[in-house]
Amino acid sequence: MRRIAVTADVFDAAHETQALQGGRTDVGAVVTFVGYCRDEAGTLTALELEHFPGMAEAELERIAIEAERRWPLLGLSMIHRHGLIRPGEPIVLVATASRHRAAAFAAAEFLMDFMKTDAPFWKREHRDGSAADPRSAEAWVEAKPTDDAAKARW
Amino acid sequence: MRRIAVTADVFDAAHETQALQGGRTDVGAVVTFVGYCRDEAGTLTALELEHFPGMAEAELERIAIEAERRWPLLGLSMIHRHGLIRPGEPIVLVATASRHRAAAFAAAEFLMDFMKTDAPFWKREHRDGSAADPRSAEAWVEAKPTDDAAKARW
Amino acid sequence: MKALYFAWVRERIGKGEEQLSPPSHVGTVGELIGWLSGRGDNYAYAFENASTIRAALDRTHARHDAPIAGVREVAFFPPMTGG
Amino acid sequence: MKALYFAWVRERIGKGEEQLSPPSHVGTVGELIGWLSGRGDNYAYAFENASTIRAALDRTHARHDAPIAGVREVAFFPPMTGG
Repeated sequence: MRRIAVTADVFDAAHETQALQGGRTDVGAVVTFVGYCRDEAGTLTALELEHFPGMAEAELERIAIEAERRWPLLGLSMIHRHGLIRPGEPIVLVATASRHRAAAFAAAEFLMDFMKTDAPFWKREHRDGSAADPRSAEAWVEAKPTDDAAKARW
Repeated sequence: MRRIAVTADVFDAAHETQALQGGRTDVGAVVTFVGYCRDEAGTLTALELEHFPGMAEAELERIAIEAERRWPLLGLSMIHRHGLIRPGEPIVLVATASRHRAAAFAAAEFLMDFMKTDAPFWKREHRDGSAADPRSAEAWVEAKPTDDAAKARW
Repeated sequence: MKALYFAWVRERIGKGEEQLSPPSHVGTVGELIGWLSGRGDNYAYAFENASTIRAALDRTHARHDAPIAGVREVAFFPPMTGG
Repeated sequence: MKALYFAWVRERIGKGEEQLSPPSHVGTVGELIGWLSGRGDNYAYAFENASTIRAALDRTHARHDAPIAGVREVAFFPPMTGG
């Protein structure tokens, strides 16, 4: 099972995990990662996620297929939201199912590392202090060198 | 938040994850691992988990404290079941919350690796073929060298 | 050829998409960036640090030395920050 | 001193717990295993591969060279297979 979704809606992490394992007796391990919007000590009011429709889904699928090639997965889910996301809300989910835990953990980390660097999404921060010009260029989140380093592990 | 539980009851993974993040705006990443009972291609009818009451909880807590010392965690849960567990049912859950994904992933793998080798639980397999003597010594699962290797990484 | 711009590349150029007809000597992604940069201050600003700009050809990541012959859609955007 | 046995150690010995009063020259976990092994075929069978047997003293993992003086509870069991 491979589930890829790019959506503006809040998703239900429990439902996604359940879809991977529910009723199966060959799955021994499910790893679920959920990334949430933080409020950065109260200074961030929202994240705005821009994406490249069409390519976003295609890129997630390419990353998923590469993970399936590298590890013996029994299922995986990748969900990425776009639009306005409030602190405390989920942004992204990755879930992997396998017979054993090593493959499920490795594949989940791989999916997240590549999603960060290769999937066409861009974050802009809405902060209280910049309310006068919430769409200023300074509000775009800069890519982190640590994300490239995380990808280079694989 | 540190939640440790040793229980005979089926647990709700979604509830445990929710307890770590629900309502918080400082959590950026939650990693959840759930280990399930496999039926081994239909040959296994159940796993029976024996444990050392008292020491099991104490050992899980020692492992949790060590993870909290190594990574900046905002919460963690460790649940391990004992008793009779049927294929498809969850056996163990580990969940970690942190600001960033690297710490949450590393801590979750660390908790699982040490839980496997240090927590006093022993698995016995109930198989169709050994129904005449389901309590035979041969039914005890042997410890895997790969589990010691996984622990030695840390 | 259709061009798409995202995030601050889109904001600096001032539009999200347009049709491009680059001259025939523009053969690669990098050369297309160079040609676009000469079309006005907004383009020059968007591509001022050309090496940081990412490109996709027909929705697949492409390096700056990738040929653009036969490509229907090119996209330019900053390094990605999703996840 | 209370002794607890788990999994196949318990099954081979034939009981889950008992009170032990080892002689004073038995000073370590390893010496206790040796002394128990001489108490009957069931103990000898349980401890036949002594190096694989794990021990806990008052609910904390202990090596075979750990002293048992002052310990209230000792537990013997196979390598753990939870998780």
